[in-house]
Amino acid sequence: MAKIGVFVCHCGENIASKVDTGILVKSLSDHPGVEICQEYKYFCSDPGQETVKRAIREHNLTGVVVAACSPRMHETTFRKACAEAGLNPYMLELANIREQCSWVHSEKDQATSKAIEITRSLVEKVKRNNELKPISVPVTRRALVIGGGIAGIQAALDIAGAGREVVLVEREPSIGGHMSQLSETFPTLDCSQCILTPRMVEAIQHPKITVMTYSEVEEVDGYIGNFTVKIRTKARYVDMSKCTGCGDCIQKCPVKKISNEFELGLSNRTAIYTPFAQAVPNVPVIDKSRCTYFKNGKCKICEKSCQIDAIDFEQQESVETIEFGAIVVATGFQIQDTSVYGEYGYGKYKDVITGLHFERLASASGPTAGKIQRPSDGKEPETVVFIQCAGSRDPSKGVKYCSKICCMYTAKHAMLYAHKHHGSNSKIFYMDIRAAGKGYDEFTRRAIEEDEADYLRGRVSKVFEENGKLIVRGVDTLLGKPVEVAADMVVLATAMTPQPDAKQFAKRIGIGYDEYGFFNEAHLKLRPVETAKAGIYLCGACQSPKDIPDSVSQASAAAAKVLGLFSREQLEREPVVAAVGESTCAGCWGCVYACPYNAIEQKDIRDRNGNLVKQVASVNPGLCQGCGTCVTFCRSNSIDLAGFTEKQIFAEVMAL
Amino acid sequence: MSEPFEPKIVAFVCTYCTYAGADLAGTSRLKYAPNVRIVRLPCTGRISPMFILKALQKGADSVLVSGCHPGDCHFTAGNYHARRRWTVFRALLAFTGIPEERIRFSWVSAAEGAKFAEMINEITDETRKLGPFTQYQELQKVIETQSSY
Amino acid sequence: MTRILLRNKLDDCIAAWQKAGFSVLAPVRRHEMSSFGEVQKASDMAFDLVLPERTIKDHFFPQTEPLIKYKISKHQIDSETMTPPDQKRVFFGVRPCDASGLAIDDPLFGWDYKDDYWFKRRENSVIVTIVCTEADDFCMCTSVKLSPDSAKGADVLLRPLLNGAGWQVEAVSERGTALLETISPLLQENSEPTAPLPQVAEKFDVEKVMEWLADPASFESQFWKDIALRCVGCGSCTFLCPTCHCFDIQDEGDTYQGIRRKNWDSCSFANFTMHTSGHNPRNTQSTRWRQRIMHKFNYYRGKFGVNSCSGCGRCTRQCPVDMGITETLQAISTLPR
Amino acid sequence: MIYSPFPMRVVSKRAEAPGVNTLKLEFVKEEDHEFFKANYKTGMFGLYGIFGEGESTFCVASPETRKEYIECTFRQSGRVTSTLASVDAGDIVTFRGPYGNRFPIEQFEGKNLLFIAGGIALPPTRSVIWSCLDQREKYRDVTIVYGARTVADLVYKNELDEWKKRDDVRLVLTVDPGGETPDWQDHVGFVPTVLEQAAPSPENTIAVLCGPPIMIKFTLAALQKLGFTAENVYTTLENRMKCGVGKCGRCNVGSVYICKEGPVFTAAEVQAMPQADL
Amino acid sequence: MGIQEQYRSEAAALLSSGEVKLVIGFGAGSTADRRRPLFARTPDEAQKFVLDAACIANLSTYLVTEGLLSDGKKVAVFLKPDGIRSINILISEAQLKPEQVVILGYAIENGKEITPLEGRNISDFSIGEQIRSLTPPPHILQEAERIEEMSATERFEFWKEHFAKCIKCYACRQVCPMCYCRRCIVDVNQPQWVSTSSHTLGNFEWNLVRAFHLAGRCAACGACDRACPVNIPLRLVNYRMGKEVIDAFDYCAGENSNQKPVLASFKQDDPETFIL
Repeated sequence: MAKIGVFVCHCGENIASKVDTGILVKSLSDHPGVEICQEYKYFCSDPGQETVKRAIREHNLTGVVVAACSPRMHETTFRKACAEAGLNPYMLELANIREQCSWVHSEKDQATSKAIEITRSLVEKVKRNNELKPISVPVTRRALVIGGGIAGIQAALDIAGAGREVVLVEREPSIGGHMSQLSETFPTLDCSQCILTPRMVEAIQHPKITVMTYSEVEEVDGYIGNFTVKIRTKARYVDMSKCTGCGDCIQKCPVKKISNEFELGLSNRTAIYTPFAQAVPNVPVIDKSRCTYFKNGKCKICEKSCQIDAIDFEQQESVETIEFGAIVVATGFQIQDTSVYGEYGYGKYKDVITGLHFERLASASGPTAGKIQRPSDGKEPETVVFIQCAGSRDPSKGVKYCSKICCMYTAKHAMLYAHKHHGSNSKIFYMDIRAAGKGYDEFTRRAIEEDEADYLRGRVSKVFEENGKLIVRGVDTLLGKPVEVAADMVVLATAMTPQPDAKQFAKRIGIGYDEYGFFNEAHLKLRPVETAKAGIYLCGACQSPKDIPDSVSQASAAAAKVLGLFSREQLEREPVVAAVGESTCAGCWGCVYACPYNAIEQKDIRDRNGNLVKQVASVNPGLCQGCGTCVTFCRSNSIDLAGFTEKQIFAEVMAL
Repeated sequence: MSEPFEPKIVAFVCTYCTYAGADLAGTSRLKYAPNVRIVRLPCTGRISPMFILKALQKGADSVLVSGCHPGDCHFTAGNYHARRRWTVFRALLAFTGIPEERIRFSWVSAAEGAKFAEMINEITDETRKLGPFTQYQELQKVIETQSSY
Repeated sequence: MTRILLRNKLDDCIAAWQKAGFSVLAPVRRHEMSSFGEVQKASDMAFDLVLPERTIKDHFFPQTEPLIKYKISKHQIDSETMTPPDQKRVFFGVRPCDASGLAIDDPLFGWDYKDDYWFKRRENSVIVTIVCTEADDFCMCTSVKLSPDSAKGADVLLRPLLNGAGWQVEAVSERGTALLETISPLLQENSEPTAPLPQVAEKFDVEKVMEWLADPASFESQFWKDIALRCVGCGSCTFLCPTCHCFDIQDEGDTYQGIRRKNWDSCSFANFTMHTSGHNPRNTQSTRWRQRIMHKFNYYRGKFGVNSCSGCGRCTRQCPVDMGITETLQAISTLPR
Repeated sequence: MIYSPFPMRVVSKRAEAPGVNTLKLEFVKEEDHEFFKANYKTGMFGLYGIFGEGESTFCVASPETRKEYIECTFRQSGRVTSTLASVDAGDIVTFRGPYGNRFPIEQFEGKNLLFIAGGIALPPTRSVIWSCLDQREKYRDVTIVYGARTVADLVYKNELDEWKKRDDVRLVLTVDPGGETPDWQDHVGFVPTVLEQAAPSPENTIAVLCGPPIMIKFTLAALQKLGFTAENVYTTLENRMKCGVGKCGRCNVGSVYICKEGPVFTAAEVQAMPQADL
Repeated sequence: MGIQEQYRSEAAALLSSGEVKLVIGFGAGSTADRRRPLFARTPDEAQKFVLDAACIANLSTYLVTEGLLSDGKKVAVFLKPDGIRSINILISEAQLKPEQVVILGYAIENGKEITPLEGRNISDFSIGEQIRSLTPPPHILQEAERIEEMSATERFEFWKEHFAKCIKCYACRQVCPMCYCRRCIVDVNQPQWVSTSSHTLGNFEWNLVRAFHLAGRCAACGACDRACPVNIPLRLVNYRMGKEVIDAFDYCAGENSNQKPVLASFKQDDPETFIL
């Protein structure tokens, strides 16, 4: 019969103080099939593992139960030990008598008897474990990077730099993301476009990178190493292969008064347009909803103006299906809709703007060519009030979390304003100044000390217009006094929030997200760039608010993970997969419908002469992730899940 | 006085959420009633109604079935399937007189150690109030003697 | 002059038997089913039944019976043989066909190896048969050469009085004589006429049937395939048959203990003869129906000199698709020779 | 009581072929052993069991000349045999029997014996073989023809070697075409063909033939070609059984209860059974 | 020409034209009020068909007989709306090919009148509306309501008494068109989830599993109930399960022949009020 070794760990005092391990050992020693039962202070230690290995060899054990901590903690450790001693690593179970027993119960006899029951039932389970082998799956060594902002670009460049193919998908007509909208960047005040543009160009010119702009990921199928992704590319109506980016068409386009999204409405654009001058690729798109031809069937001025016939009104959107081995999600963020703050007058007063508007005003390539002018009348403001945490750290109206970058960019704004406008008067309402980062605190100090930004600690309660001025009413909590500032412009440091469709997107590709819609990493501290779905990685602000240095370093980290995966041709996976008993399968296809991974296919059973006898379900072990939903569905009990078989669970329950 | 009744509770949980939540209760040293025995499954989708029947046969006074919150399933949809099965199975049990209070279903995430601990306490208390599930346990006892109708 | 038992003495009669250590079982209607069940008084009994839905076989060869109790511990398995309760029983109001069923099965259970479970119950039981005064469309005792007043398997035979007031009483075995002694004060001498027996038509010529079945050529006849087409393969005819005796032995328990049980099984079930190799000698419903008929009217007779059918007609009465022995044997007896 | 088995201690377990094991069992209780000694004859079968799993039927593979132990050889397929295959020395299993009829070996005395077996059907044959070899002087020529699908599938390899070495036994071994190993010295071919080549004389010879149905069919034809009569060929039948004692109603072939009237039959008796019920 | 004659000649025509290899209908039974399934392979045999208000069995169960349709030929079958509903379910569970089934549809009005149903192929019958509004016979409904009103203890006792009678003859399973599995869960012995012994515990397990396996798949034909030789009101449990899937998931089994199985599909907003 089975020869099971049971190893009871004291975990120092963690277990032994609440579970009488002596009684546990004695009780398990008397359990049928238990060949040897030992206790030790720390079985996870080297000598502890050695004890287990020795016992396996000396007693020819057929299975091992380690009564210790959670399998989430040390299953891998002891599986390795089993394998080293010549026992199939899957002939092991961990009886969790720490997290789920000694740590949560106070009465020693109760904890002891519970520990006995837990261990016994796992002995019964392990008796029925089967020797399993990890599953090998081939790896398609091509990566998909979703999102062409700085994080996506960085990840793509790093992966491509190591010689692996990358497809970079961006839903806007140009890559660049939010960084392309910024003016100068903290803490060095180098021009955002100047450092970003070379990266964008490098990406599009890289022989290993295929940039797909104006494109979206529609469907992700498959699993680590073997994703099949459907990417939909919208029609630009401009032939990418012909267009030289001369811009003649844009010049001629008669529809000129379209609010420019890139400039946040601070200027206008035409119906055929590139989002910004440095766009990559530098190929315009026709905004079908605004184009006169598409609306009325007449115009085609752009077509006439194009000397190389690059305009193509017949262009259709296209869908491509591409195989990938890994996916990096870098879909970025949006800024919170600040209109929820009615008291700040955003949307009501033209001169109440967001930080991003200010970036455009301060940008040399922006609508004012870098001059700080207020939107209402183009005057240079004399007094500017900056309101920090206009959305962040505000559970009642905004978001609970800190958006992390606002302290820094507000200081930068004050600085830029001071540099561009002599006699500037910046008043900054803040809650705390969070300036942790290399050169960050020095930077905010400079804003205060050199550029005379006036920091007022407190919340603003109301902004209203009076005599052509914006009256900002708030409290200076340090002085404990109400304050009122008459400003010419108010800049709100709005919160960074997930993309509006982040949750739907996460569901589409099968990754988790938090209550806000930021994507979940596998482990906040230890696996920050992986998701719970193997083979999908995260970087940038889609995971949490981040500044550029953080986004870039996370992008490189994600790229390193991808490259680690791509360093192998084959991938080993846990063999917890389902299998169908073909002789009893009735072919009702319920499992096929139930499988979340489309891992179950229909298979023909033929006799020796090749005649179709019946059709049965068949599990593709490469696709199966081992949830067991099919097993539960199957009425004839014809499917089973390795590692959690019906026999194992039955035995486990019947021993309770 | 006889010994106070200590209910036997069997819990079927998924490893990614509720099992992890129970671990969290442990690492947070939250104390809860020692009456629950956990059977770990990969996903709530793997939890078959048969498990519940067998747990009752083995003398469980209450059964808990628990997994990831909707939308959080590690396997994306196992818990949605499970929810449907539970809805139906629960109706069946109720109709055949197996009290609803004895079969409990919950969503407990990996972060909800406290919820897990509280819930176990609550189920234990409530089961203690309900008393042992003698009606079902009697069926098991009589099979020793039961033969003809 | 014969002895009679008056209906109004039945309560006293039950009390007397109980006092003598018997439990009394009689036809009852409980939970929407008629069967033999323990009674305390005459009013518990259901006398209006032509035949209860369940047979008294249930009480001799129960649907599930514990054989052995076992306990599993390390290096050791303790087992304890379980025996039927040592309880004397009177079965009152058994129909001749049901009583005959017991007599038909006795040789099978005693064949070389004595089935202690059957015989312990048999020895502890006294069968009080009441002859039939009514029959329904399905009764067929006469077709299998029994009769509505057959004493086969009975210890005491009761014949209903014409006036309905009671029964003429006759002991037909020693056990019966002994039983009647326990109630002798309740019996009286009387020459009241008894009710006439019902007319149960012979539905087939069983001799002809047996002859055809004994012909080796009949085994492979197309007849079986045609007649069994509509059989759905349930076990209701076998389980409600007073003579069907097939069973399964199953262990049931948990990690630590359990019970080995003898459970009814049926030759109608596809798995009944299935080898572990997957080979199944009787792999179609027609071969299984053939087995049932052959067993009852050929093989059993060859072994024990009697057909394994007492003509109760339950197989047809309860069949969800209106099959049954009667139809099959009628068809056989009219087959062209 | 009728269905109560004897507890048996496992003395040893031997792996014979892939999925095939032999258990050597000893009686725990002396009275059980006495009963067995008094009743066991070669050819009989028993129900081997494990409480909690059930019982499974197969022959007693040890000869009637050696009653200290019971040996049984079985292929692992269902719930009971899988568990039986996992026992170790010292474990307790159960045995119920011996049941059924036997090979009438006293009628074989003074005759030539031809044993033919295929694959996993050597165990019942082996019981007769040793019962006769242990009283070698009573019989004349002994020929054993044994074939399996592959070399690995041959069971009782030690004993095959022993028989091979004996000069009072003629052993003809064969494996199906494709089942041979590079160092295989014996025949390659199906049993009926090899049997015809070996051409034992039917004169005063009793044949004992065990194997899967398809092999029996063709071997019987070969034997008849060689001049054997069906009355002089013995075989065993195995059917699903639960009780072993003629009550549970499933093992019959036609009117014949395999458990009581068998498992040993002459080929003539088998041919008289309705073939479709086999 | 009466309806019976009309259907006889229709069946005969189907057979003589070779369109179908077999017609499954009803013939006279062993007593005046019984009808039995009749299998006609020739036009002559088709003359034995009976069609009247006693023809209540759901003959669709024969269509899943192993091997019956494996030759690809067609079979015609007499069906009431509940039988048609069964066909829908069987098609959606890939047990039947719609092109192999010719339906001779009829309905029984007021328990007396036979009316013909128009159509031959399953696609001709749109029974969705009809079966959704179909309520079980009043006595079933009343009994179900009575049980709902009981306390849990009383309900348990009610079913315990009924299940205690069960002899595990599996007539309920064998007559059910939806029980087409070649191996039933109760025949699985590794592990033995459902005890094969017919003691009350084992009977509870069997009957619960049977009901669960039919949840969202039952055509409410009542065959199990009628077949049960010990009169367990199996219909009640099936009715309750059917009600649950309609109430909770707005799913009515057999409305059409391309439904996804209710327990192998889900909606994100399925009700979950009972989940803590």
